[in-house]
Amino acid sequence: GAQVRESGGGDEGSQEGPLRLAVVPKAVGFDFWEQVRIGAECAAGEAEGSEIQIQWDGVTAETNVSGQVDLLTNFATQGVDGMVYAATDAKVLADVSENALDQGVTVVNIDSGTDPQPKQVPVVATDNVAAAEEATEYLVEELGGKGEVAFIPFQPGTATNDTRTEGFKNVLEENPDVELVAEQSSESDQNVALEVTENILTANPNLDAIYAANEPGVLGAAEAVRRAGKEGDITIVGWDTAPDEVKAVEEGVVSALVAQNPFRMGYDGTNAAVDAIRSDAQLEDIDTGSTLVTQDNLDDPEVKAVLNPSCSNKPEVSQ
Amino acid sequence: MTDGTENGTSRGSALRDRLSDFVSQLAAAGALIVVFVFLSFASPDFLTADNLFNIGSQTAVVAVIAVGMTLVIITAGIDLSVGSVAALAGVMGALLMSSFGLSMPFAVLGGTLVGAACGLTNGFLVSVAGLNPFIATLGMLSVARGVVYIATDAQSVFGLPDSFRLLGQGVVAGGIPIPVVIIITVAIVGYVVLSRTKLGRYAYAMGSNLEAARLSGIPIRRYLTSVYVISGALAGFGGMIAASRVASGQPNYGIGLELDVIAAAVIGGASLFGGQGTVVGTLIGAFLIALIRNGAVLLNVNTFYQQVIIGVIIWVAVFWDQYRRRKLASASE
Amino acid sequence: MTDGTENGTSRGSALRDRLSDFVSQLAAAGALIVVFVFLSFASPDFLTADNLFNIGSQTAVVAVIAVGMTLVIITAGIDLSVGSVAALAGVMGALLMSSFGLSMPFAVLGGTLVGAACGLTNGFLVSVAGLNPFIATLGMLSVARGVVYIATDAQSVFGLPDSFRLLGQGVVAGGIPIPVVIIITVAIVGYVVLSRTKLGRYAYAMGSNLEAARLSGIPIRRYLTSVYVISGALAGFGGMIAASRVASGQPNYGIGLELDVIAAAVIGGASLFGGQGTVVGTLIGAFLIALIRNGAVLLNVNTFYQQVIIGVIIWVAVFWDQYRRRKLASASE
Amino acid sequence: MSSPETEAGTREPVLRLRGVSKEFPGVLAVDGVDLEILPGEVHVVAGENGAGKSTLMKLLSQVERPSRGTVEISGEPVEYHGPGHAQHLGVAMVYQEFALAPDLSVAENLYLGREPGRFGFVNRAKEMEEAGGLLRRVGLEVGPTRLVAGLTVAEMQRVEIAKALAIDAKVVIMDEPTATLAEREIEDLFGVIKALTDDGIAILYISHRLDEIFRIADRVTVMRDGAIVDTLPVSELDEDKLVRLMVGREISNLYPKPEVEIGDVLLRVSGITRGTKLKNCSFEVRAGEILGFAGLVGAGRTELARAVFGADKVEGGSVELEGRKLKIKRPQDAIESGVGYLTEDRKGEGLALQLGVDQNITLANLPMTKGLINLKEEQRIARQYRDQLNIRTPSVRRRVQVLSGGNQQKVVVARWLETNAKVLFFDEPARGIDVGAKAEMFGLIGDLAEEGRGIVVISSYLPELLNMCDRILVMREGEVAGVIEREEFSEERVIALATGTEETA
Ligand SMILES: Nc1ncnc2c1ncn2[C@@H]1O[C@H](COP(=O)(O)OP(=O)(O)OP(=O)(O)O)[C@@H](O)[C@H]1O
Ligand SMILES: Nc1ncnc2c1ncn2[C@@H]1O[C@H](COP(=O)(O)OP(=O)(O)OP(=O)(O)O)[C@@H](O)[C@H]1O
Ligand SMILES: [Mg+2]
Ligand SMILES: [Mg+2]
Repeated sequence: GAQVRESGGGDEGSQEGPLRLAVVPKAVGFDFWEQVRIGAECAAGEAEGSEIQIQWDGVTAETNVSGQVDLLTNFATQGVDGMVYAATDAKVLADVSENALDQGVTVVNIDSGTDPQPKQVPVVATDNVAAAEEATEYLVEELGGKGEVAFIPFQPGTATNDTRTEGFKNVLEENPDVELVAEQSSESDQNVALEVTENILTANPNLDAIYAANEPGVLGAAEAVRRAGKEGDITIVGWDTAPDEVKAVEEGVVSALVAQNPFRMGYDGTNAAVDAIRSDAQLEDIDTGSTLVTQDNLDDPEVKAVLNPSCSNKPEVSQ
Repeated sequence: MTDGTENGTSRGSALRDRLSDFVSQLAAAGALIVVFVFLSFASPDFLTADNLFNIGSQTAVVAVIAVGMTLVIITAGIDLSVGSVAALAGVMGALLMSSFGLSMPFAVLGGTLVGAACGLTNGFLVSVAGLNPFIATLGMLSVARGVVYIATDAQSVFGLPDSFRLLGQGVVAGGIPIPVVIIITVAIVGYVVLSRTKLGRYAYAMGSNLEAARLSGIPIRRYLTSVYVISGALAGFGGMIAASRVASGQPNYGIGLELDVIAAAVIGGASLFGGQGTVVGTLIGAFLIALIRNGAVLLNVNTFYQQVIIGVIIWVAVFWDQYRRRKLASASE
Repeated sequence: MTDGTENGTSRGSALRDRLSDFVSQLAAAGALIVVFVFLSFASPDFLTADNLFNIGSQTAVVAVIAVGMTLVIITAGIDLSVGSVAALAGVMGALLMSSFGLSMPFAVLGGTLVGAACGLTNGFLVSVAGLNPFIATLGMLSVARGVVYIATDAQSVFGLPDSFRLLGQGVVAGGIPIPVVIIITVAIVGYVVLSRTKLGRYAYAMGSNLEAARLSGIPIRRYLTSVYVISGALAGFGGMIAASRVASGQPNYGIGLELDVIAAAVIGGASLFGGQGTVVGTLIGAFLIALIRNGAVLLNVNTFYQQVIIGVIIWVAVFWDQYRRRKLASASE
Repeated sequence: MSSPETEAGTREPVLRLRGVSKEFPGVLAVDGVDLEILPGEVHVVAGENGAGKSTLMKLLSQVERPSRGTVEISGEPVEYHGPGHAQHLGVAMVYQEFALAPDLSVAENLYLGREPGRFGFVNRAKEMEEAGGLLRRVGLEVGPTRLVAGLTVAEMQRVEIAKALAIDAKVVIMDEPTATLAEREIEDLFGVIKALTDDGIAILYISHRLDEIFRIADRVTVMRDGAIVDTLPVSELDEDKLVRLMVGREISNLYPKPEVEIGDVLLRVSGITRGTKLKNCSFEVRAGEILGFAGLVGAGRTELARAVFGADKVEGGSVELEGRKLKIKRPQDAIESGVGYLTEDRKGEGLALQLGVDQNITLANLPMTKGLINLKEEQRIARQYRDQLNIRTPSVRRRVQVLSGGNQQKVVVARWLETNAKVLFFDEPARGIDVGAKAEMFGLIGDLAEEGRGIVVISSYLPELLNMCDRILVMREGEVAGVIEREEFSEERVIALATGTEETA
């Protein structure tokens, strides 16, 4: 008879000697995840005792859920000691975590956890919905509670996109005078973001604000607003903190950015995994927090550390 | 003219033909074997039951869809819509279970039929409306993706019965993965269709010379449409396997999948100009891609370097394969 | 045989050929005109100078790259690597300015040369190593993307001089966007190359019948390689325009761009089997796609429905265009 | 023609081959050939299909690289550098399978690879002007801007010839240039050849038509199995001797016409009209009858057959088979009703080049058992025709692409011999087939007639029609100009009808 396959028990007990940790982002090739990698490598470099080897690998698009499942399965099969990963799909990846745990692999989630979340698996993340709400409230405040807003999501159906959308829409519901007049995806491509924003501006000459859910969206929107000569007239609030986003804040084109703490996610996530493997410690969730970066707080040292993290200048967990 | 010598040579050449067929297919497998042997030495984790099991099930989706793609490519067509169609079928099949309570086999059938319906549209556009296959299926790529987003609001479909996991994650008879059984079954059926049925023969003929096929009395429209229906159905079935592997219907599934699938067929010797392609070759292509991906992870190659290496290996593998085939062809014929 | 009437018919048919060429290009524009007129009525914002400028600049990247793609497709080839190559060139060009302090024109030249180098590799793989163009450029798609990630650690390249914005955002002579000037220039050069030079002539010949081209003594390798070099260079140049539009080098740029570019060429009448394709047709295809995208946003069509609508419009536009062409062809025969 | 044999010893050969061989997988296509071609001579190369004639010519035009041996041009040994080099050295070739790019215009094809102009640009005005002159020289009345794809096979043939003339050549090689030409065009071609030889240009000429060999040849080289059997001045040859040298045996009857009792009308075609190309054409075919279609190139014979077969749409007319009116909209309908059509353009419309000999033969009538193709039976059928028509191939599973021209033609013929059609149209069936196989093929066509089927043979080679047919229908400018009964057959009558110099009811 047919049955669902149980993975064979993995080799256990490599607590001594070098550790192999797989660190898997939602997708490679984005600034945010590069910060995660730097954090993870920093933690590995600082770890006392035996050598820690980081295996950094990921799919190329956040939408490639089954690709991530395959990748993590391959890592578990290969017998890594721990996996630190960001789930592209909460429910789907729950199984993968369970299977890995069965094989004796320590698992830590960063950025996005699974559903259900195994109790042995901690989540090191920002509360995306809360951060999105905070940013949107800021936006509403800037508008004086009234106006036309456009929304630039990037990939409907992905966890990151949807939580950021959820927080945004929660706040809009409470503010009926702020009207959502356009919603066009950037497909995580700055040129596409630029084009759709240009076209949105054409169709909505009275637009007051734009909420962009990730880096390419913010940069594309800022560029379009600049080009239309509407810097300052249109409030842009968005996510991520690439150098040119920050520069746009300095110039006043962008009003506020949600800064997460990807470095911290990589750093804390890796440390948590190492602790768990070495000492069987019961792990706690860690909120890496978020910061709303505006022209006013740009020069604060804590904000600076969040914006330009490095092993020697670690950002603090901010609230 | 019908003398003994002639007959003698004819028997001899039939044998030679069969032999050279076999040898040339082995040659096609050459690159695959080299990569396999290399990985066996390079990574201690490679040649484990678990890992081979993983590779087998991970290849299933691409392999199944690539068999349909091979058929389409043989007719000098192309099906760019397989990724979107797989997503649509997977989601629809999942909805059939979660919202309509259908049992697993019927849901799988349902998903496959959704794929077949997309294929029928493609086939109609190509063979009746006379659209270029690239355009017809490019349109479907967009339309099917739109429909799946509309149907689900881009949300994954969960709440599927546990039995559904069997398709993509099950094992039979002492540990053979069901996806592997599916690959073998689809491959055998595909092989028979291509080599022994009118549909297969006409596919080669249409791809080699459409006008000659028409003037030989082949009902072009019917057979061309069938080819796209089969490709759609296999894309739908592949979508159901993918859905089962993650126990959910994913509206975002399969973006860019068409390139992998077409690459598998082309690496396996199918010609985009039609008239050439085999199921065995395509499977070899699919496994070659899967092996390279798997090996890169096992050897912990940096992701960015992985992309470079995958590209280079594809070049080398196909070049080497062509080179060997050419040499074998001249030696054994 | 050589009587007056015969001569008359033969001259007549030459005229007819030229006439039907012209008319069929008008027909190709038919779909474009219909969409244009529709949008003029449907959206008050459509027919504004600003919007038309936007459309012009938005089309530039696809249009420029599509001219190179047309040349490749005419030879019965394909270039899947244009998206990755555009990203690589854009990033390299940006690095030349930000890290090496090169001035804007040299950086643009540098980016273009990076593209040409990728094209040279493609051309070598196709014409000397004998790889299928699909495989050769699929490999390059992967390799170029890997290299751009390695070179930048997947970080966008910022800090470019303001002068660089000119390329994608500047205007000349009282408000004509530079991207539009670029489209026109590339189109004219492309037109001349295709219709007046040996390279263009040989591209059609090689795509129409490679063996005939060889038998006629055309140096296949050299010309085939040139075609891929040109496509690569234009992809690189397009990548620089894209980088200039957003004033940064984006390692993630252009994923999936090849489908848009190929679609533009195919909608414009290029045949993936070679021998057919024109610059004018390709531009029409590029603008048709851009118009549809622009219109969808202006009319605030839901993103999901947009995908369905874009797919259907591509079907209808191409079908209608083919239908008109066929009618014209039979009428003018 | 001049008589070079008298001065052969005194003139320096323009081309000399020493021990030249060419091997293909499984085939020694050319086997140690020594040959000298003299300036101003017409040198015919004859031999069975697959004897190696075309391959030999391709070695001269540097399309193929010799496996062994050397080629000398004007006394200089030449290195292999590809076809462009051979053209440069003054070797022009008219290919059997046309080397034309269908998507280019006639003028563009004529100068392909040698465009006038500088700096990579093409001087189109000059090209156009010179193309007009070349086309006039070969008597082709199509505009230089016409796309080659729209030409008939015969027109393409002449574009090929014109293309060879465009080169300032010392040697012009012609591989079966007359296979698709009718009498009138052949005369034109011979005129061109005469003019060339008068200028001291050597002509290498391959043909399967015995009569024209005797008309134009100065010397004849006969090949068999890749090797040269003999080279003789034409004065030392007669038809029987030539055939014996080629085939290695006597052929008693080139046109084995069976005595068949002609039965009832099988096919009645009335009032077929298609644009200006077919005007109200009617005819009938009886059981056991072989009906010929004659006419000049472009007279509409092919059009008429295609119209009956449903390959093209028609505006009017009806087709009856055995008294039943047929509704033929596409070839499939025709085949299902029992009407078959062998196309004149074997490459463009006949063969699936990537498929094997066997698969091409069975394409219109697959042997099926229990829903699957019976591969054994398929092999049997293929072998049977290979043996009957003497198709030269190492194996019946070989791709037809690598077969010699004549052998490809035999494969298409075999396909239609294998169907159960009651009425069969053969459009130029003997195109490029050697004398031996032609006799064999006409024998098989005769057998079909004996079985009570109706046969239509379209041919531009009058002796075929005059010998094989019971009646000949002559077309002119899309109309049926007249029908001649066997008793009244004569070349003059056919030509008179075809050219309109005589009206017959
Ligand atoms: N595919 C085509 N496109 C354009 N014109 C064509 C085509 N086929 C035939 N014609 C034209 O139609 C006319 C009739 O050609 P058809 O082939 O029927 O004549 P035919 O008597 O069979 O001559 P042939 O000896 O060439 O077979 C010719 O003038 C030819 O140029
Ligand atoms: N490219 C090739 N590959 C393999 N075999 C070939 C190739 N070209 C020719 N041959 C074989 O070489 C032999 C000689 O062919 P060739 O074309 O020279 O014959 P031919 O004398 O011109 O015959 P025909 O009268 O039919 O044109 C044939 O058996 C043919 O199958
Ligand atoms: Mg020949
Ligand atoms: Mg004809």
